[in-house]
Amino acid sequence: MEHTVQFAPATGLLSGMWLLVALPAVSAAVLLLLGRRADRWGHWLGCLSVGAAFVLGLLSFFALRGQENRAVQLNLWEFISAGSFRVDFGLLFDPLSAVFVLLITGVGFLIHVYAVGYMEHDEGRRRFFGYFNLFVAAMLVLVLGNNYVMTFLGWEGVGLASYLLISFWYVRPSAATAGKKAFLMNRVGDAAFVIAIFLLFAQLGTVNFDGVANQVHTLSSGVTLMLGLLLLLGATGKSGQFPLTAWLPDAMEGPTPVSALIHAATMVTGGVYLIARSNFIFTANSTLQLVVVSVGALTLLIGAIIGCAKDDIKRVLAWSTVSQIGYMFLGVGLGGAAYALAIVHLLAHGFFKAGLFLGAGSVMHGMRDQVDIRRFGGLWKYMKITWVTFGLAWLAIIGLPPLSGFFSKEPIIVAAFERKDWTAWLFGIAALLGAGLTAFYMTRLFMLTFHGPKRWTDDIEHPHESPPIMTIPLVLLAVGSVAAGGLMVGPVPKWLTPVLGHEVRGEAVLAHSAITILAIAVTLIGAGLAYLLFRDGTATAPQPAGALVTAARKNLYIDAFNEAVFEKPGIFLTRALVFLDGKGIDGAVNGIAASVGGGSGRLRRLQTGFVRSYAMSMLTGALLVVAAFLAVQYGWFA
Amino acid sequence: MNFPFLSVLTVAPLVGAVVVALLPRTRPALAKQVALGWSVAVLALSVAMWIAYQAGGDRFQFRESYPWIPNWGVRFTFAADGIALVMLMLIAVLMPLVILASWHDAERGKRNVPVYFALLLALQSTMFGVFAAADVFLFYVFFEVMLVPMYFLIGSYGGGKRQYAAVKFFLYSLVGGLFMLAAVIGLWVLGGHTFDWQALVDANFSTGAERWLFLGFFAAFAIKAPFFPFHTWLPDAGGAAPAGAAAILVGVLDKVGTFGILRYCLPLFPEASRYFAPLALTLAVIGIIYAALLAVGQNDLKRLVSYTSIAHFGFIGVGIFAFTTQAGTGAVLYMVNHGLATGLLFLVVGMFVARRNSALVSDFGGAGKLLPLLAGVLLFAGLASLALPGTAPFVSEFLVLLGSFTVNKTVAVIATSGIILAAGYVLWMIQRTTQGTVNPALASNEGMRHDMSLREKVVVAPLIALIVLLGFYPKPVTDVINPAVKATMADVGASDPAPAAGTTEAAR
Amino acid sequence: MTLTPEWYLLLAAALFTIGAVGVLIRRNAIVLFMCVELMLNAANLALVTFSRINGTLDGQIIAFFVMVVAAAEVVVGLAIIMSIFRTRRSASVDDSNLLKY
Amino acid sequence: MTPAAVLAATPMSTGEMWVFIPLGILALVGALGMVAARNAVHSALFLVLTMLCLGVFYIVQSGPFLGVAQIIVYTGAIMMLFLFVLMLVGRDASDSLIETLRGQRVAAILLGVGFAGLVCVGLGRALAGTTAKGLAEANSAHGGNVQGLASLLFTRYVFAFEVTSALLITAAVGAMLLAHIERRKGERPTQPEQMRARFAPGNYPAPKAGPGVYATSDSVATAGLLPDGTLAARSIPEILPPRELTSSETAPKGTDR
Amino acid sequence: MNDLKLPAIDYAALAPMLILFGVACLGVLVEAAVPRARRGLVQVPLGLLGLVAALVFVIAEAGTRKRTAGEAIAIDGPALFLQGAIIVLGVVALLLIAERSLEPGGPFVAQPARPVGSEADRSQAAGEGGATEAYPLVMFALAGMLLFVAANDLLTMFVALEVFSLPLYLLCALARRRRLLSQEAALKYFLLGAYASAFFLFGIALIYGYAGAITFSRIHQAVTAGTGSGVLLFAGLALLAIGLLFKAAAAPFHVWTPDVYQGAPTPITSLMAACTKTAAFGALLRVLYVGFPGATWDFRPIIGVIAILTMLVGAVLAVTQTDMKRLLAYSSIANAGYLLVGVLAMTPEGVSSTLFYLVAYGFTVIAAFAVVTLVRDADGEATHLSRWAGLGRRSPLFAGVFTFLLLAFAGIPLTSGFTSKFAVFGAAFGGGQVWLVVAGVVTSMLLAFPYLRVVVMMWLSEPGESTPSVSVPGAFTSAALVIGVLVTLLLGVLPGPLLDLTTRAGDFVR
Repeated sequence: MEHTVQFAPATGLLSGMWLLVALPAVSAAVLLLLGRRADRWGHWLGCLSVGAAFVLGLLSFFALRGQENRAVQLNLWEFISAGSFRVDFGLLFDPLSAVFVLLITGVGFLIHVYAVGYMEHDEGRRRFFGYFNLFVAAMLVLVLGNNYVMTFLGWEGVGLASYLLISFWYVRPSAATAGKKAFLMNRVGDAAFVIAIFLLFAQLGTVNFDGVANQVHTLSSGVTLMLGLLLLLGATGKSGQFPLTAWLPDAMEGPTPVSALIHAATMVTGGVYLIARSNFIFTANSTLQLVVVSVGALTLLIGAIIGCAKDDIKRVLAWSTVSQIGYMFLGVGLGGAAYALAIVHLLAHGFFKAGLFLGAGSVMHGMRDQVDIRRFGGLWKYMKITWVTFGLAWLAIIGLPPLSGFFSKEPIIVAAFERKDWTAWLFGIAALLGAGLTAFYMTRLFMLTFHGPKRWTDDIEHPHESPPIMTIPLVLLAVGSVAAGGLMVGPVPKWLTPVLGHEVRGEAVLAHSAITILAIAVTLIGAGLAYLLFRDGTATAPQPAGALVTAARKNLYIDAFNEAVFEKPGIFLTRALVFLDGKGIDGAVNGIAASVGGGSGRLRRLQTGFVRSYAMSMLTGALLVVAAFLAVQYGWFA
Repeated sequence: MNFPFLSVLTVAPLVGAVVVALLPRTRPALAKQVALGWSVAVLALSVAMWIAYQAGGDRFQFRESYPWIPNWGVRFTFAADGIALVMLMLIAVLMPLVILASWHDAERGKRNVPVYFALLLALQSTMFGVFAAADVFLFYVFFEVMLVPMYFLIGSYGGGKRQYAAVKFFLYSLVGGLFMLAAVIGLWVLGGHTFDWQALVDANFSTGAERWLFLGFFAAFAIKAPFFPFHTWLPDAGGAAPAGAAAILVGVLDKVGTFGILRYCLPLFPEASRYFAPLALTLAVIGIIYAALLAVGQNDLKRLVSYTSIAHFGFIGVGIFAFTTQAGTGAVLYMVNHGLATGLLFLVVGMFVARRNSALVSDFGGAGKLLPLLAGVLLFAGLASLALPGTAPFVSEFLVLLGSFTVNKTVAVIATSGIILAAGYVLWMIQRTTQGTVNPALASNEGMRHDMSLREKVVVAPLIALIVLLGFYPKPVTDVINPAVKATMADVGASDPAPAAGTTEAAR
Repeated sequence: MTLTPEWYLLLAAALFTIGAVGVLIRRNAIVLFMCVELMLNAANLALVTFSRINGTLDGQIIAFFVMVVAAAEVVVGLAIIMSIFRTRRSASVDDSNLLKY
Repeated sequence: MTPAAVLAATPMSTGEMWVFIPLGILALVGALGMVAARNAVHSALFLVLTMLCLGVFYIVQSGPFLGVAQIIVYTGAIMMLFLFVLMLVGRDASDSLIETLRGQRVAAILLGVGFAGLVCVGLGRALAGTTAKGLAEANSAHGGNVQGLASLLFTRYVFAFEVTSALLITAAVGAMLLAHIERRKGERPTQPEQMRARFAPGNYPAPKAGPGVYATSDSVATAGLLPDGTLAARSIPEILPPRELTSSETAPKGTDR
Repeated sequence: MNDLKLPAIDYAALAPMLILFGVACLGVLVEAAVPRARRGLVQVPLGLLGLVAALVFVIAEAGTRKRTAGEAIAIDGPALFLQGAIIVLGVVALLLIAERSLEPGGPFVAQPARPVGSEADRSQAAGEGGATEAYPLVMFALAGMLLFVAANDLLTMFVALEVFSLPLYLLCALARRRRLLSQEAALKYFLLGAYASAFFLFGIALIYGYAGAITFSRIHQAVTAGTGSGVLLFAGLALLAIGLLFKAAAAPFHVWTPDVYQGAPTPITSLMAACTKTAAFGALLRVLYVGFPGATWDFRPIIGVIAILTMLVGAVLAVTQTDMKRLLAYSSIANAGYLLVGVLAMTPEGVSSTLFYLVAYGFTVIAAFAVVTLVRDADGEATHLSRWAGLGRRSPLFAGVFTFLLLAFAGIPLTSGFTSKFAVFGAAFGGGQVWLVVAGVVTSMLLAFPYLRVVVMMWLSEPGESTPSVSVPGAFTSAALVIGVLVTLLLGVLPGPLLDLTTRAGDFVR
């Protein structure tokens, strides 16, 4: 790709795009700094700021459409400058950012509104909205930054918000631990990301997107591979992909709106954004693409398999998210047209996964925070709106036409089959398999929750529907789940062309229609199987299961692996070092001191108090001095 | 502007110290107010100096020089380059806050209150001197004298093993200082019996002599900074010192070490600096990882913070010895930011300790429930300490790693892994102190019923504001630092590597 | 066999050493002091001999001064020993070892 | 030229040799004897022997004045002082054979041998074949040994000579200070005072009664009995507590059994 | 014969010594003539006046470079400087000696001849006026020291050595309290001093044998000419050095120091620590710089080793001392090592830095001992370290002063301890003796520990029941203390003038 990337300076309405970030940021600051004084109206301020940002985003979007060069940047101030290194606090509004801005602010707004109801009885609601706004601001920085450092700034910002929100109920040890785990695993990815930035600067002398894009062809393939792998590792961290996947399910310790917004719709797709944004790097190296595809495929299967075995409604959805983001990685890894497809899937996923989470939240809201799907059943009678909206999202995610999931997922499967060699079969089949598994676990979830006999305990006397402030966002998201896919699959790739390049389709190893049919077939098989198995509910106690299911229940031993390989040795190492520091290094110093003291104590015994001893030491000294002088005289030392 | 800022800044706190020390012991409140007012006045003067400083002007500004000991060529020469300026500013900013934060510290041990504040002011005076000196002898004098007030602050007003810690602090520093003394003497003799910094920079030494002299200076600075493996005094000192003093100790006083390397080791002994750079880098990198792991294993909040600082000093060391403009700027910026962040961290920890009368992590647990605001500030300080983007330390850490990556990838990558560990120790600390179920002993503690007082808010607010401001807009500081770092790198004879690939036009 | 004046010196050295060793061996403070006197005498012998060898009288003058000095020293020393003896009823230097370590 | 000056010509004349060898041996014997003698007085006498020998050597080596001074001042005066003090304080205090400091003797002797060996070998090597100039010229320059010494004493070393007076004053002051107990006025009561005190009211001027003497007890702590049978407290020294007699002691003889 | 040409004697140049000798003799007469009760009143002003007069003459002679009294006395820069230093330090020490308010009757026993523990002794301890014979003795000692540093031949040096030693031996025995210790100290000092001077004398004999003369210029000629036997030269120099190093308290000839410093009356200890050291090093400088510079390369390594050993012994042994005076004694030993480092530079800077060090150290050490005299309980001075615990609370002023002095000993800047160390190390470095500088630096580290321990004791420990009070010092002690501390501070902050002086005074006449 030899065309030069150039960002035009922002003018007109777009020069106000800093407000996109500023609105939620200021709101967050107000909410967090004012403290209890803002308790009464804080949540509304939170919603308002995001809503305003959404409106501004829409306006900016339209303004961008009117621009000839659809990439507009706004350098606010010099951020970091030293020697030849210089980055600005600069924002970039281009088609990719625009799409993300709309998703973040749009879905974000809905979830904010929903959270007003969901968090109504929580004493920390104002704090919650502060964090939430902070998250939106950071996420907008992530997607609006015009250089890698800005992206990283947002990247870490969302990490922080995620941490804060996961451990929002910090009094619960599990929540605190989960937050810490999320932050730490993200940090691993972040470290890789930041090293990638260093590498870019060392190689190219710039970290701006345009500069990198225009010079990436000068890099050797080894450097590109390294760069890509580092970025990928960063992306996997944020997106909960293999190998940094373990934190995402634990992140469900946070309040449900958090799961919906951060750990389903927006933040976790940051990795996808990063790879899409860096498409010029990933496209430049086919090995790199293979790695990305492999990560995507592997993760989508892992997520799906584990999702089948989980009984916690939010965990199932979390693993589902892992799996779906796997699809997106698969898409961005495939390159070419699939970049846009991944973004489409991302957007669609944003709608239906948010809907699913909010629905789950609504269920929990009505069920006294019960999350075990084995304890649900027959809820469709009690919470109709939730049931309907959840059902639509369910259908969307399993990819049943004509709902959005079909339009977003099926092209990725097709694209997988369009690879050049035998890997087409490998990844194509993996993608298909994933679709089937998705259908299975989502159907299981849906059936167990809303249908079949009621299995909840008697203390929940009146399962009830949520208040309108929660259901209205549900409805809106359901609409999105239904329609978004179909609406976007055409225009969005075209819209993204300036960023991601022109659509170049390869030859699929199978006919397009065959793949479509296969995809629908596996979906139906999966869903049907689940329906058959779970239409009558399930046992509320854990059942003995085969090795695979046991493994799946235990997250395929990923946590166990982490514990055995990183945590335990780490603790041991720490303890060993504490010992070493105290007894070794400090001990050495203290030892010197002690030996001086001991030597002193022993030497002072020579001062016996007997004058004759003193005389002896003098005579000895005299003898030695005279001997030494004579030795010098005779040249014995020479 | 010809106002003798530097000498006045050095003397003023000393005068304040004398005034405060002479106040009657029976009127502690008066002493506090006078000390606070004095330090604020000093701050105002420092701000004036900051304004008067011309970022693009001469390398050394506000130069003053008066004869002192003509026989030895010693002069009272004060001059500040950008590096010194920011450090002076940091001292001036921290001191009023520390005084305010230490409002009740001295009373707890039934100790002499005016003397405590007098010691703080005296310490400020010596620290001003050490950063403002442009005469090697003068620098050495302040370097050593600085120990005395700090020694008494730790030893008389500290907690825990304060005697042991104070003696250890003093001896360690003195040992380093004496190595430096030997080197200073050598420098003086070999450099033509002058102590003038500029003259010594221009002097030529034989390779062997230069290396030995470098080692003499480096030993002092490595102990002061402290670098692995000379660090073991810091956890003891930091753990025993009262929180305010610890904030000063770790936040500013130890920076003399890294400052000294930048100001003395590099320009005076460029060849030796390059020769020993691998050694220094190794020590620094080991320090980053080692201290971070140790920090995880600490059960004492103040010791923990001390260990984190050792890790941070490792970063600064990496930045200095990478010999690139970015890393150098990062290192200097790190010195400032770390002063703010760790200062804040120590002060907040001090507020916790003051309430609980214990610094043991295991004595806390779930404190966030009782003291949400204070816990929030602790979290913020922790995040700043782990160099979260958006806080000031991020910029510096980023620059350090970026700059060192261009010349030494291995070091940079290992150092970068330190940021993971940093998250580990900070979050682990946060979790064990403020999160989780509330420790029953804590709930029944009288002190834990009161969240931050107005005084405490006033203490932390400026620091938080500065950390955030410099996190997003470090330019005011980097503008001052950049020329100085560039000049230092020129002194040491290092130039930034050009981008390995790519066209030069694109680099703009 | 002829002897040269150096033999006086050797004798002086021997006497000096005997005196020096005597100080280490004897315990009676007065005898100790006599050993010192022997050393001074040995030095005197050496001085006188050197005076002869060098052909100048300075050596003899020094020896003369030494006698004067020794006389004064003896007085002071014996006074000190006396005063200690009055208290301790002992002239052994080994008994005076309160000051040590 | 005096005979002594001739004698001092290098190398030793036969006559000098015959003086040197026996007296040298004697001097050594004296020195060793001084160190070895257990009795301090013997030590002193041994030292006198050595000093006398040295005095002869001085004379032989053209130093008649010094030789005489050695014998008179040193041997005569200083050593007498030593002996005097020895008689005063440590006459019978002979050193015990047991060495209190472990290894002191052996180490001392080894050190001595080493030191002597070092110096003697060094001197021997250094001075082998040295020719002595002799003092004939120097002595004759001023008309004799005594005159020569005098001229040096009052020219070149006059200040040192004068300063020695300070030494002597110091010695005198020191001896006074440390040895002389001054009875100050008022410390010792005068005769009238003593008398007045004796007859002062409340005192008992007559001789005090002796302690009681009984066949069963002749202890001075046993008070005498006054005519009325009570104990006379005055009859025993003040520092002794009056001893109560046991019943058997007070009982008449022969009644105890 | 019979026409003795009396040598030209420059009485003005000799005046300081003559005055002090005269004052001493007058003092003896005063002892005889003035009633006991009033002797002190006469002696103290007499002594001070004498010292001041001597100082006036020293100052008046400034710039003189000559030999007088038949080449026996050299009046030159170092001699005058050292004489001035000894006089000034002597004045300060005399102030301590003259103090009578701390202890009824002063620091000296009234009648030293009284057996310890006798009835009379107990009564005199209670407050009988101390022996005023001490003043003439001090005067004799000081006069001897003045002569010692000006002596231009070995005989005069020997006589001077004895002249100042004998009074010191006596003074050591005069303590009012703990007389057994005092007498023991005197005995040890005397026996070992006599022993050392025997070595010194034998050294003189050998040097005389080597050079045929005993004036330093003639010795120098002989050394540079290289005639004569090296054995005589070096064995003689070695033995000579032993005698001087003994007075200077260099290892292994330091053994007497701790015992004597501890046992002697504290004011006398301060006199010894300040003035004796000055005199000893003055003489050592003259011997090495005037008599034997030709043998520099031969003796430097050996005395260098002694210097290192001295610093080490002083530093290491000070670590575990439990008695304040002993600790200061070991510190004084270590300082002798530092002084040797300066001496061994064998350059003009070596001389001037050593002179500077002597003055700086002298004032500090006198002030330190002055504080020691203040810390007392019913039993006299409380010198055991444990008794000093918490003194900072009881008496912050004196603890602060003492801390300042300890910091000076430790060589912390802005005290004379630092500038003087810097001076000698700088000189040694300039003289190519880097190894000595390194050793000096390393031992300084060790030595810091004992000082710090005392500081910890005073400030950081809680006062115990046995913590004695600090007596209010009388005018004399206050004056001594103030002078000592001020000079310590002044030489730390503004050493320039004195450095000027030492630089100008650094040239020996040969």
